[in-house]
Amino acid sequence: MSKSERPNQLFRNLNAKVASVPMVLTAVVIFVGGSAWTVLYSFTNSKLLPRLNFVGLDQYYRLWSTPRWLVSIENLLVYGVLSLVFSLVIGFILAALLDQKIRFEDTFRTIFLYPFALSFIVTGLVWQWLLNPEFGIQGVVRGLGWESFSFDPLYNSDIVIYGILIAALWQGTGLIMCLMLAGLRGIDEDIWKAARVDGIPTLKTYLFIIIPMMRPVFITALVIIAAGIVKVYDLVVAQTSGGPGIASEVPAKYVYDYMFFAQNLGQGFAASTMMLLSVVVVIVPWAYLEFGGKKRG
Amino acid sequence: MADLAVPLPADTGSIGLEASGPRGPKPRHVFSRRNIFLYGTLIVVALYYLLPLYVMVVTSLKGMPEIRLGNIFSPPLEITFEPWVKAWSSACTGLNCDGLSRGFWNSVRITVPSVILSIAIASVNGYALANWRFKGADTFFVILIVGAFIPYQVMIYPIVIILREIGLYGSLSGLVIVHSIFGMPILTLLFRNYFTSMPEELFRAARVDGAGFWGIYFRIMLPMSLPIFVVAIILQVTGIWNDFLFGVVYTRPDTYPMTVQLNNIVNSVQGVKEYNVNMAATILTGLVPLVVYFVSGKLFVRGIAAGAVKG
Amino acid sequence: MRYQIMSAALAVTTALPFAGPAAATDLEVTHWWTSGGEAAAVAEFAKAFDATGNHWVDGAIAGSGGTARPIMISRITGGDPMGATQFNHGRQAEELVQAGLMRDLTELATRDKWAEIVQPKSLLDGCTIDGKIYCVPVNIHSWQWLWLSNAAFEKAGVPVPKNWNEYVAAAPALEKAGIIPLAVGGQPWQSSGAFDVLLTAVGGTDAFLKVYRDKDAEFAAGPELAKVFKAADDARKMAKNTNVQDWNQATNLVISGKAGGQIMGDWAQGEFQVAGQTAGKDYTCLPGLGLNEVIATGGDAFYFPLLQDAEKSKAQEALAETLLDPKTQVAFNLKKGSLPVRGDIDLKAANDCMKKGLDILAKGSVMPWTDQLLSQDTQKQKEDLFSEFFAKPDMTVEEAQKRFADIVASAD
Amino acid sequence: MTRLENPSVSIQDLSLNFGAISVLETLNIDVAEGEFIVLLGPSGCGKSTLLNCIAGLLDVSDGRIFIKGKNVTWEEPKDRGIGMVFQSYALYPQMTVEKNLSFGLRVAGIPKDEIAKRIARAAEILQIEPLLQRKPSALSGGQRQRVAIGRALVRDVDVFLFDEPLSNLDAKLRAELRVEIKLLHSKLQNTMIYVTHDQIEAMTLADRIAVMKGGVIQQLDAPQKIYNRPVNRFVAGFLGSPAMNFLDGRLEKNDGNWHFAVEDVRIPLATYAFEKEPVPGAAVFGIRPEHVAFNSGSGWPFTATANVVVVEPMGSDTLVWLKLGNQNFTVRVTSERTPNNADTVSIGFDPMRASLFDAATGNRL
Repeated sequence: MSKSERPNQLFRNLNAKVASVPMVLTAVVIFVGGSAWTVLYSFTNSKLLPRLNFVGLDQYYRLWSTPRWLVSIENLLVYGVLSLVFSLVIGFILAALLDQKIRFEDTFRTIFLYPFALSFIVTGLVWQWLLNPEFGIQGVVRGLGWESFSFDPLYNSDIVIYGILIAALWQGTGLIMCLMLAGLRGIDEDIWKAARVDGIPTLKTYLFIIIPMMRPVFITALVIIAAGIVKVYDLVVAQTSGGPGIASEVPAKYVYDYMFFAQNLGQGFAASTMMLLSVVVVIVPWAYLEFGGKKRG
Repeated sequence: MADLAVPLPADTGSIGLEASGPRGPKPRHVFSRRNIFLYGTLIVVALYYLLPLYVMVVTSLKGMPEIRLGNIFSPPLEITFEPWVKAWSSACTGLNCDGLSRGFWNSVRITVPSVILSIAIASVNGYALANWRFKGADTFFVILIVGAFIPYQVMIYPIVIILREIGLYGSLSGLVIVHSIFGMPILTLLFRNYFTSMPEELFRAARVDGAGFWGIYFRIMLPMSLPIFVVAIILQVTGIWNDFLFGVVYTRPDTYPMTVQLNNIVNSVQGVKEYNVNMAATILTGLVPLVVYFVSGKLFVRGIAAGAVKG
Repeated sequence: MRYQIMSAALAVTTALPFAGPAAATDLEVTHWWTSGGEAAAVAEFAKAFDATGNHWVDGAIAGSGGTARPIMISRITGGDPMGATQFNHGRQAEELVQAGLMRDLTELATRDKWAEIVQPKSLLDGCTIDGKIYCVPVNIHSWQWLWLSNAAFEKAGVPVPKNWNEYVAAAPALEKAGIIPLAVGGQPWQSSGAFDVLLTAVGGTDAFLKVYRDKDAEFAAGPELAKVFKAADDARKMAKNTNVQDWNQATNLVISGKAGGQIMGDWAQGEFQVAGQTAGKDYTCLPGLGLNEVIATGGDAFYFPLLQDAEKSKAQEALAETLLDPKTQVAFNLKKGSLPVRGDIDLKAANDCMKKGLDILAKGSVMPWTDQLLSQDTQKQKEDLFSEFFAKPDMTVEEAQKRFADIVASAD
Repeated sequence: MTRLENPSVSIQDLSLNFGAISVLETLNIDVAEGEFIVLLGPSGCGKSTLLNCIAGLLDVSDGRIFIKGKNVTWEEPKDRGIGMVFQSYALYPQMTVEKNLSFGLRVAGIPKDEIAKRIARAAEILQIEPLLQRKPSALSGGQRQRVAIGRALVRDVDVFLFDEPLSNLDAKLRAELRVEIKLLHSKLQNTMIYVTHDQIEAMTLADRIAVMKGGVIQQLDAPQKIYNRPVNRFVAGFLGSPAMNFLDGRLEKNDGNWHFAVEDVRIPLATYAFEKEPVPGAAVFGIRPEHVAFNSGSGWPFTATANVVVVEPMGSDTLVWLKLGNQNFTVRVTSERTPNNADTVSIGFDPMRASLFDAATGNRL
């Protein structure tokens, strides 16, 4: 067959290509272009304004010898692992509880989900208020007579990250629960019947049968949680501003502070490049496996 | 499920086999251990979720003297709506003392076009990716998904430059474009998954019937996509309404959205922090997304099931 | 950009025929003065500017300079400049000026003889880059103040201290009475600023200059600074129970007698004033912590982005004149609690504390402040260090000093 | 292969690969005007893929497709003059039956009265007039599939494509609709290409069957021919239920006569029609269960004894599972002649009805 008979490949599916222009532009210009631009300028000593004055890896040497950056990384790891685990576990347990054909399911679901409608700024403010040792939970419990009660995560460097975690879980688990509930509802009733006939205890059915079947749901949930973790910023700003001291700093805040407060774009770009790098290392292989090259049956 | 314990039926006479054995519906107990555990857990967890809202509402209805004295959980002795009025119409930032009211309309003007534009783009993208795959589409999609993870801070500066170059910096349209860009990855993923989960034969049948790219989109796919559109609208309304970073970086004070005004009011401490006004302002700011949730919660769950779970 | 210039030019030509003498021009002014005293002060500017027939569009951004500056800078570099904007004069706007984004005010300054009226002279130096003037200083803010609550000391049964050392000695008594000895808000700049004040007070002006102007890292690691760090350690212990973030909340602790005192700049005075307190009776102020009475000539200044619109440019000039007008200066600074930038005006209405400041100014005991000497980058690193130091009791003084010396070594 | 004179559909050297995976390999089929062709094969054999290529829903890698003499290889589906019926019906859920039927016509901009005429005709043929105003969700499976057929019908096309149209229906409905499709074909006399994995559908409906495996057409022939003279072991095994009996053994020539030796039995092949002159060696002997009888005396060219393992009564007839030596063997007999379990029976058949395959290639000998 001579290939010359084929219509021009460029114009095949032309409408689909035209419709994809915004996506392609966003992907190429904003995400790739913006990232490349950021990486390029991370090798410069740009201060307030971006300038192509290259200084090699200086910004990176400085970054990795800055205590605040190291604290930020550590916080992100602690926060990330815990929020991943707790979000999935709590989200799943809540969904499993709601899936027991209970009464008032709608009410409970709405209660668990509503914080998701609120912004991180709002969440941060409310929990800052609730965790305030003077008139928040600690103050109230002490007022009830338990004088030695101590619960002041936002003012204790060692546990401040857990104070943020509490607020983050409050805000985010509802959505995860929703996903999990949808996943549970998608499981064939016959599976449950089979497990019941086989006499497998409920817990074991969940652990060994249902959860493995819900792999796609867990992956979606994982993506949503993970995307939130890397970006955590507003919540910290609203709740603690990184304090006490630098105990609750996170990388995204380091980037923002050094780019804009410290007017040291180069340093901020270097930090964001490191974030970008870790995102790419973790996400790209997964994304490609999940979305790339998969042919439809 | 929760019917009261059914008494064993009285002996109705022997039919040969054991006459007093179980018969009829199995008795169930409202206060079975399982139910106590189930509802107990749910109620405790629900309290944890409701506590902040309760504190917000209660605090916003108290006067400042009462806040200073009392504990945050006690209901207001004397209900006052003054904090609400103040938060809405007279709280100050600098010299502007018109509260959140101005920000509310700005938020509406930002949210409505952003939601429409971002969903329009993402739904067509998702449709093209699900049904009209062309060479390289997957690569762009992967980039887009990875883009969902990029911290916004990385992008702020390049976008300032891009907006400046196309002359949209500081304008409402600029902000609408920014919201559409950052809403694109997650929305495209949702729509793509949803359209992929629809029977492909439907799409094939429509092609045999002669419908083209747009014909299939508008006449076949759109009418079937209500659940996923609801999800997208909820996600975008809440996301854009709640946005702070873009609102503050890409607009000017007279077009500041409500969240920025909220932050200004909360952080413009004049002497003592007016917690009641702050709480009222906080609730007012969260009201729109909350209402959207309460109204369409059921559809949201269904849509999530359709768009996020499969694929 | 080009379109904007064109449309701006178009706007000028079409607007000209209608531009009568009374035409009010809206000028957007961004600043981060949002606390009670600050807002009252800035209202004076707005009032005076509106009186010139123009209109002040207020663009307050709450938070602090740290929150507001990035937004201002993005707008200027993003091609959507405001009419005028506040910065701390010094090095914050340096690069914007170098990039040609800010308006050169030299002509106006020469005409209005700023060089003669602005006192002390160093203020104008802070606005001068390559011999050209780019900003209008509006006030002098000095950090070196200790604000003490008379009520708190009365309650603790100790006399109000006369200097830092007496204050440290009185701390246990305060603590016993359930009073926080020293209020330091959680925002990083507060602990960092408090350290700088201790450095001038305990170490002396020369030590301050050696570290920050000469960037002498060896000196910064030496025994003289160790003394200062010892004082900072005292301050840290005294402040450990402060559970507030904002500086004015910390000030409020002093006003309400919950805290003994606060190391804070003279802007804290505005808060005392709004609360209706009188200097000397309700509170005591000790410039230079009672050890080294100097005034640092930091402060606020207004910068004017380069605009294409002729009307707005004219309004900018009107605003610049208004800012330096003697009457406005008095009204503004009284409310703000800062010192005026003109030596030729009489502040009869000034309270005790302001008078103390004016006296020191008159004696010529002035020094530059970190805003003029250090880049924002270095200042931020310093803030990170000291906020960590104040929040983390287990961080040793030696470690802090070593890290401080490292920052000084790499400072620019 | 032989080319038809004026084929309705002609597929020439068609290939399709996804990356390195070849799905269809150089296929050639000509379908005559009005012919009913069934593409039959196990799942994954490429039969649906081939149909989608004909419909234009998949782009081919190489080769050409002609419909009505016109090269449609790069045409859009709508321009190929085809109608298609899908396994899942693929009715547009938000449209009524009438709208479903008319959608394609409305897209093509056909006048309203013409649309109404065509719908009326299709509805009459398929007896779905009372359903026209209903939504698909209010229809039973059989009704839905009728509507789906109707959608192809109203397009007034030359070629109908069916993609496993009956697979989603229960057994009873399937049988009913099978008959209806056959009637429809005899009424309309259109060319129909029908994909299925169900051999009964294939046998009952087809003028010719194309048995496919691994993207290659194994045999294209009339149903009886394929049933009786399968070209290879795969085709022989795929068609027929229960499957053909296969005995592994050797082809031998003794005393000038060919025999098939399996264990200690020797089957004479005097009546068997070889494709070409055979050579001795390993071979497979295939015989359908219904071509074997329980021996009640002589008269069969071949007889043997075997042990009964299981007896399956099926109503009209009975399946008997035997052991012939060590090899499994099935026989289908009428119900009256049912042996008991564990009986020893003697069986007989005529090798004329058998099929011999090369042990290595599987090709018919």
